[in-house]
Amino acid sequence: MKKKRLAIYTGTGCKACEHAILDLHYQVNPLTRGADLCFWPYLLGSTWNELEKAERCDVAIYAGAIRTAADAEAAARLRDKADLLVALGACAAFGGLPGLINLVPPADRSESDQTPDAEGPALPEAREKVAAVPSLVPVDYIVPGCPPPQNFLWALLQCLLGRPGLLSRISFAAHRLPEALAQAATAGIPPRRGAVFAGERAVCASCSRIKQEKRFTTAKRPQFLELDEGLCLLEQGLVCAGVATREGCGGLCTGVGAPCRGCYGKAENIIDPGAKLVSAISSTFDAEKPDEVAKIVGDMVDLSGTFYRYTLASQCLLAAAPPVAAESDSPAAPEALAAGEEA
Amino acid sequence: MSQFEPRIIAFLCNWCSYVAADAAGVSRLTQKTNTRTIRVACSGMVDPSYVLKAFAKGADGVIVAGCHPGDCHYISGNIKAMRRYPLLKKLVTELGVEDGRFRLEWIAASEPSKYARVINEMTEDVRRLGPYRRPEGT
Amino acid sequence: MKISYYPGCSLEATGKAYNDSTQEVCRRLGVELTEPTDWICCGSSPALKMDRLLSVSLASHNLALIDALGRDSVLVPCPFCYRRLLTAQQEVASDRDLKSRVEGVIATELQEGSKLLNILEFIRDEVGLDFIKSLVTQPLTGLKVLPYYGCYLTKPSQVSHFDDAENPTSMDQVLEALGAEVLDWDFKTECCGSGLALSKTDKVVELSGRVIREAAYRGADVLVVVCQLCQANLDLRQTEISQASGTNYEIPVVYLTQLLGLALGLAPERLGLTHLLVDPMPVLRKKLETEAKKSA
Amino acid sequence: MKKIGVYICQCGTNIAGKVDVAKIAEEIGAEQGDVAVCRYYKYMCSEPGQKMIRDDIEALKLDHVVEASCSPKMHEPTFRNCVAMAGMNPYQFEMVNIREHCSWVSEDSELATQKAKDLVKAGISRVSHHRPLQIETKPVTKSVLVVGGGIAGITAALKVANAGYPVYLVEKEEIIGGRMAQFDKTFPTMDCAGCTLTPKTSEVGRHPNIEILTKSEIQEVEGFVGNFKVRVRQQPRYVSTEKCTGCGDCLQVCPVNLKSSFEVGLATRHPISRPFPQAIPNTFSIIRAGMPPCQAACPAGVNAQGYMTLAGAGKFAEALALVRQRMPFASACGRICVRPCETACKRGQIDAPLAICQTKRFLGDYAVEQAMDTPPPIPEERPERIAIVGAGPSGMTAAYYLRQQGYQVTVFEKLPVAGGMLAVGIPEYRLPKDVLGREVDYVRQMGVDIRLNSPIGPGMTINDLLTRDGYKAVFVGIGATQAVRLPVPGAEAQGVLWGVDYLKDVRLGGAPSVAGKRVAVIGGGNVAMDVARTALREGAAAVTTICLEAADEMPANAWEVQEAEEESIPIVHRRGVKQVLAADGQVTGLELKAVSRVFDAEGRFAPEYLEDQVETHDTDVVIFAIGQKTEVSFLSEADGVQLTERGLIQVDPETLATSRPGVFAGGDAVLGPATFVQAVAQGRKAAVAIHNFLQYGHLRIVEPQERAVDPAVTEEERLRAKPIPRHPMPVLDPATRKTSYAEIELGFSPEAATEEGLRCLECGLCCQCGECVRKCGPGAVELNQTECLRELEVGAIIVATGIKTFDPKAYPEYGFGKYPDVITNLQFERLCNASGPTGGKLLKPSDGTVPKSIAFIQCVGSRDPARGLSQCSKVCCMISAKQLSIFKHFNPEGQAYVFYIDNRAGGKGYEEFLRRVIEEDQAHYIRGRVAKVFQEGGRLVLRAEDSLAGGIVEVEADMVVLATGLVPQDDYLNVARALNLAADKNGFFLELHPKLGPVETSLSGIYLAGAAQGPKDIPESVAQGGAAAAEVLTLFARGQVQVEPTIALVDASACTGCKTCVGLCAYRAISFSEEQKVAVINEALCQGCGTCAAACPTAAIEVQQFTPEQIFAQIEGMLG
Repeated sequence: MKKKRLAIYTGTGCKACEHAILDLHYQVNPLTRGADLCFWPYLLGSTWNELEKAERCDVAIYAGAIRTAADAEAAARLRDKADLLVALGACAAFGGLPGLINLVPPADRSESDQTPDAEGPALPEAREKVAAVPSLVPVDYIVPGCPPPQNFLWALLQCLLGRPGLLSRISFAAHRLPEALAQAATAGIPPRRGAVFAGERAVCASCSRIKQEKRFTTAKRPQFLELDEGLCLLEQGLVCAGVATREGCGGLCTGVGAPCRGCYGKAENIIDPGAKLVSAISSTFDAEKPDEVAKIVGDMVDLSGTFYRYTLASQCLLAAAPPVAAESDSPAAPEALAAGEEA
Repeated sequence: MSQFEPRIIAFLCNWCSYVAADAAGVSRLTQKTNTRTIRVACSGMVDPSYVLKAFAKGADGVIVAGCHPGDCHYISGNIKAMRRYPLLKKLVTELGVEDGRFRLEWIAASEPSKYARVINEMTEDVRRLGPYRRPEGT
Repeated sequence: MKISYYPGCSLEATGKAYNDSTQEVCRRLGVELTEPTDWICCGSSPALKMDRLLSVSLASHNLALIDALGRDSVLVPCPFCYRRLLTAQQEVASDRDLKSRVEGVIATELQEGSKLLNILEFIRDEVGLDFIKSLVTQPLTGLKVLPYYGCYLTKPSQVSHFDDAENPTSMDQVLEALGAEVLDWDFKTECCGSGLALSKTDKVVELSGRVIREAAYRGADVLVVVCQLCQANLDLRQTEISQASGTNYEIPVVYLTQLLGLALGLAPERLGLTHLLVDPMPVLRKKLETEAKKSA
Repeated sequence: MKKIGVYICQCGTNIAGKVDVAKIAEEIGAEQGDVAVCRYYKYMCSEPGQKMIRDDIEALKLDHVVEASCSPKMHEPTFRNCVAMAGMNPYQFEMVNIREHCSWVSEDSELATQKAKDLVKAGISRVSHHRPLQIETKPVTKSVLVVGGGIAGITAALKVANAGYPVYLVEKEEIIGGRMAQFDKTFPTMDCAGCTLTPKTSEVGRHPNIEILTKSEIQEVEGFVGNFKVRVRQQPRYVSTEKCTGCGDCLQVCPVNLKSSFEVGLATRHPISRPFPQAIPNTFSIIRAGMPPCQAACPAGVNAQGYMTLAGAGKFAEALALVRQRMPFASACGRICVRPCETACKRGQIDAPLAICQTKRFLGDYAVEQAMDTPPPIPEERPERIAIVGAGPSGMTAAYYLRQQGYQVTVFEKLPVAGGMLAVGIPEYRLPKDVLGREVDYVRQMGVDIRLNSPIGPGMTINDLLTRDGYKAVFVGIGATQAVRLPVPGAEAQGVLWGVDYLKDVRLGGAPSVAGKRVAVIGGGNVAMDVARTALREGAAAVTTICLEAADEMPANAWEVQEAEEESIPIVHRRGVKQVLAADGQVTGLELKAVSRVFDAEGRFAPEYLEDQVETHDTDVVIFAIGQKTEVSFLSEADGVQLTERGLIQVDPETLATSRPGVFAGGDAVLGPATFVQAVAQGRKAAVAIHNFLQYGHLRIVEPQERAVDPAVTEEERLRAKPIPRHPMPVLDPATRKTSYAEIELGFSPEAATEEGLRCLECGLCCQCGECVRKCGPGAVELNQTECLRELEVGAIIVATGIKTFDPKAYPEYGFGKYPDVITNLQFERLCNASGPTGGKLLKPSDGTVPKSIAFIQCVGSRDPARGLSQCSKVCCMISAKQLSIFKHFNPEGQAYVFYIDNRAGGKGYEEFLRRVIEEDQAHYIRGRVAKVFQEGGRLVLRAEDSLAGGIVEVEADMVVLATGLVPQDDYLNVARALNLAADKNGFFLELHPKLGPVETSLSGIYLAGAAQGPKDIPESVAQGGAAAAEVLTLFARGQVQVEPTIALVDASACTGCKTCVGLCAYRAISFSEEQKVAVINEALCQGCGTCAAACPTAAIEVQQFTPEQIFAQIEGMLG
């Protein structure tokens, strides 16, 4: 059968997402068997010109945030060239850590007063605001996570490359994905556009820790805490974003005692993760008087960085740019479907 | 009419502050016209998302008013509001909402004049601050 | 203590006794009074009625002289001068435009000014009652006194900011400190009519008459004043009042400073107590001697 | 595509006057979208208006309706019914408030219109998210709570009661009747208020359906219309309403006099009283503020106010009896007590505290002098025998009270004398032998067997007493008799003595002589002072006291130190002993070191020294008085009495029971070195516990603690302070006393004691001296009553808390409070009331003569926003008219003046009455404000402006009556808070609608009656009382109320089971299902407050009718 043409690119990001693709272990072969990697600068040194000359590709994967003019242009080009565009990883999906720069007015940003020395390369032209990919170009699929776990990646690829695969290969993902997605993945057909390759509820649902009535006394740092292995981290004073963060990771971090930082973005139902985290945590403050509350709050630092670590640029009501095109329930690209039927 | 007319969303609890606002009306305690009131069952019902939503939709100020601590119609709903306010205030301040745009007040049904006073105060405070602008560009 | 001193015109004439007693007392209290050379009329009536700028300028001229002495505060015994200077000071302070005009007139730059003290403020707050008590050698025990503040000193309250405008008590406190028996009455700030002293004497007789009658009714040995015009009216008119009401009133009208001096052991003559129409000495002697006997 | 109908009300001009309703309607109608129709109308709430909506719903098949007009509190039900009638679910309706929140409070009509439009648009975008909800109904509890027993409340109560429903009538005062009970006659009919009121009150009093709760106030209210739970706090009457016959004998004996609030300060009352003979309840009652500070401060809880007051009344015997209820040894205590009571005495804040202690001493001594101190009769001999170890204060106290209960008590004392430390620890010049002897004899005469020289120990252990000698209980009351001995270097030298041991030896003989020697006493406590002064009397050449503490740090009482210094005993401060210097075994001096600190930061005793700063002090004798300890070595294994780690006896602090059943301990044995009064307190406590133990077999605590009064002195108390200085205690002069043991303090004369008693401020009001208890034939007085909380379940509440009069002190120029003949019009009512202070004769308070002329000053407080109230108090014009005609009735020749602003006589027959008064009574009405009321020639003169004649008038009057305005009760805010009631800017409770809802409030089920809603005269109050009753009866007739279905629901698919919500619900309505791992809400318990919904981090919880999408839509609507 015809290989799907696959383009992979990282804008402003750490490239960990691309490593995640590379990290498909022994499955790199199956991948290459199913995909014709037509554009992958990081791995193959491909250039934009090659992409220009080449025929349309079926799937483009964009990782990293949109920080520079070049990023924006890349996103636009890939959108034009590919039938399906995937935002891969927290940065592409929500703006990610780079998005936090949006808190600082452009003028105050340290780099703006760096004058590149004569021989060194000129700094790329930075956009005023870091943006998530969906806020610039319509995106068909989103795979959150920092980086996304390989099983979700594989599930994605199975869908998009039209390769029905063994459930076992994505077993980890399968029972965390919404049913429709899991089926699509096993069947190797593309799911509805706008699908997010992750769960719908919040991390708590899959976090293994025991939860009790919450009483938040003071914010603590993990390194200073004698951690109770079994108990909910929030109840132990760690500011854990798991309560309002989309599940899918299976509570990997919380499982090992690291509070959730929210790399999957907000849970399905809610409109602003920060607001909900504030509400959930503060409502359970162990305080009846204003001064007691003030004391607890006083110990909590960098709230925006804590509650919007990955999502500031896209999900914070007071800082986000809305996505350009609304999600559509229209079926995916016809040839993709055809491919699916072939399988 | 040339001066800036801020728009302030007021979440009033049904049992104290909303009644106070009505009472203010009955005793014709003149107020600035800049508030847009939303009746909620209890100040403890006000989800911080509402506050952010209001600002995001272009409100220049938001006030949440409820019964005095100890007088809550729902026993302790207002205590929850009291717990949430400082953390939320701290967050929105980080996000560029200036001091004075977001307030929590206790206004009993028997305090119509306090209601009018607070509204007028706040209107002037916000007027001085000018329109609320989300960090530009976004 | 060193302060400036502004006697004002009438203390040079009608109020000589007031002036003398004040200076004597201050000497006794160890307060050094410095009087600005060539001070002029404070600008109180008639200037006040005729021309605001004139009256403010007159006052400001004096204030400038006083400031030039470089003391923190100035004692102004005459209530009329006190109120005029104080008002002018406040007007100038609150009205830049007026200030510059006045400065033009008097050709001097006005400072924020010394603190103006009326006689009661001076005695009660600056000198202090405890200090005075410690110096009393001749307590006025048994002497029935009625404090008469007059209508000028404490009014209007928004100018004077001193004591209760309607029911002042500062003089009562001073007199109590001197050991006198202070009687209460409601005429503390009634008008004696001095405004009409020359134009409508009948009115004066009526108004002063009420004061004197009430004082008599209350059984006062002496009536104590802090205003030379009150003193003049009440002292001077008693014959007419007596005729009008067919009784014979002889109530001494003395200055607070005179009684203070007496209590501090100063000689009556030096306090001008001999210069009054209704001679206070008989009653004072009688009372004070009987007391002396009692205590002996 | 929704079909929404939008209807905007003009409310006459109420809304249209400010808001351009037509414009809004037009613009909204024009906008595309879900709005199917948009109309406006003059009165949407009128039938035609409602019909308009109903017709549209049917014709246009509307699915949602928005109606913009007044507050939903006002008409939401109306319109919900309206749409329901047309078949629409009432919750698909949204009401927008553009009147109270907009037109009424806005100035600029353009801005108001904009605001109104935004609000309407918000309503539209919100309503489209409304879902149909089903309404539940709940039954109504058919009983009513009436708050306030004035004429309004009485009327309402009677009507509801006569309809056959139970009524609770809660009244703050001791009687019902309210203000009307104080009035004399009523305008315009001039019939007597009493004659019209008392039939009503007595009907209330005997009505089977009405329960009167006097001296009660509502604390809080829960629940909703038809199902209220009200918590009422009821102060005790202290007089049983069943037993009291109203004979009034108690009045003859009560020693306390207070200003009567019922007589508005024109007369005094006793704490026990009945305001007037026809009062309902017709029984007497006692006002008590709480436990006075003196009693609260006393470890033994001796009722100091009580016995001081009795002393003030010259009732010394009764006073002593009262002391002995908690302190058997008045004479001793009066000499040596540390006097916490005097420290707490409020009179101390005015001049000096009462000489409580010395008066107590007088009472004890006086009884003996008068030989009237015969032991009390023992009620009933009991068979049980009780052993007491130690004849000290605690032991003797226990013996005293146990004997009073009739037990057979034996006291075992190791020493040859009884009295414990009193006998051997306190020098005679403070407590003479014979005085102590008397106290001991008193107990002995009661039949207590005191065995001296009988130590407990081997051969006679506590165990023996219980098991062998048949004692039923043992009380161990031994003292801290052993001196603490510090291992000071050189302390073994000859001439080193130990504090309490020395004192003991001096008293019992055999103390080493200090005659002619130099003595150094080490210590800063009372014992040190005693030792020093004793040594002085033992002939020491010179005595010096050396202590660690600075003068202000010394534990000794100030007066002890002072007396010592008077006896020329120098005190060296801030020195510690480094070592005792001796030459061949004989003390030669002391090496002293300086003290850097005595107490640590926490105030604990932790001295530190400057070891290098030393000095020597030559002396022949050193006496260490640095503490004493309790010796418990006499206890044996078999006794089974456990000790604390401090080596003291371990007891239950409440009952003083030890680990051995039947064995109790107190005083120094338990506390370590303690004060005399503490020991006595414990002795009594033990006696009570032992009695309970023997009679009931257990150790319940019997005495409930009364709440203490506020320690800050109040204005009334200042006024009560009689101008009597504290009596100094006559003493021997230092020169003569230092050589002998003669008692230093000589004691009070009966006169002094009486005057000290009269100085009491009566902080507790009733002093519980028990005079009335003894006097009362039927035994109706029950001083042990305590306040109680009642929980009432009612379906409706009527608030009729009434008003009080404006305080004219705000107008000092009127001389109220300065001149007795300047009175308020309420005082005037009392002056001419037959049951009033003058028995109905209108007399001047100053000299009791009939006034020839009276001047009335109107609008005192009223209509004066600058200094008083903005409102018109409505009744004052008529009151003055009435009062002046009463005056003319008393004194036809008299002349009345009225200084008024306007004459307001709106009311049936009022104007006619006013005319008649002006014409027939030749009242002189002068239009203008009074500037000043002053005295001239001893007569009151009013100076005023006559604004009609134009000019100043002066009027002489014998009496000036101030027509004071009406203001809300002081505690109106408590009532408002308790009920969540709204009040207007003057503090009057807010009715639902000034025209259409005059008795309803914004809270359904709570109604208003009488002047609490605004100034009113009697007819209006009665009418409103009736109207409120009608509202209640309507509710009862309906029998059920509808309950809003606005409760919280959990979306199980979104719930992650994080349990954030579970702890937040105040109604415990949220539980957690371990099966599905999700939160579950109990709909019956949920009140719909939405706290959980706001907190839920995944937005899995929603409150019906307040869903996020609805709120968001509303926000977008009003800002879009």
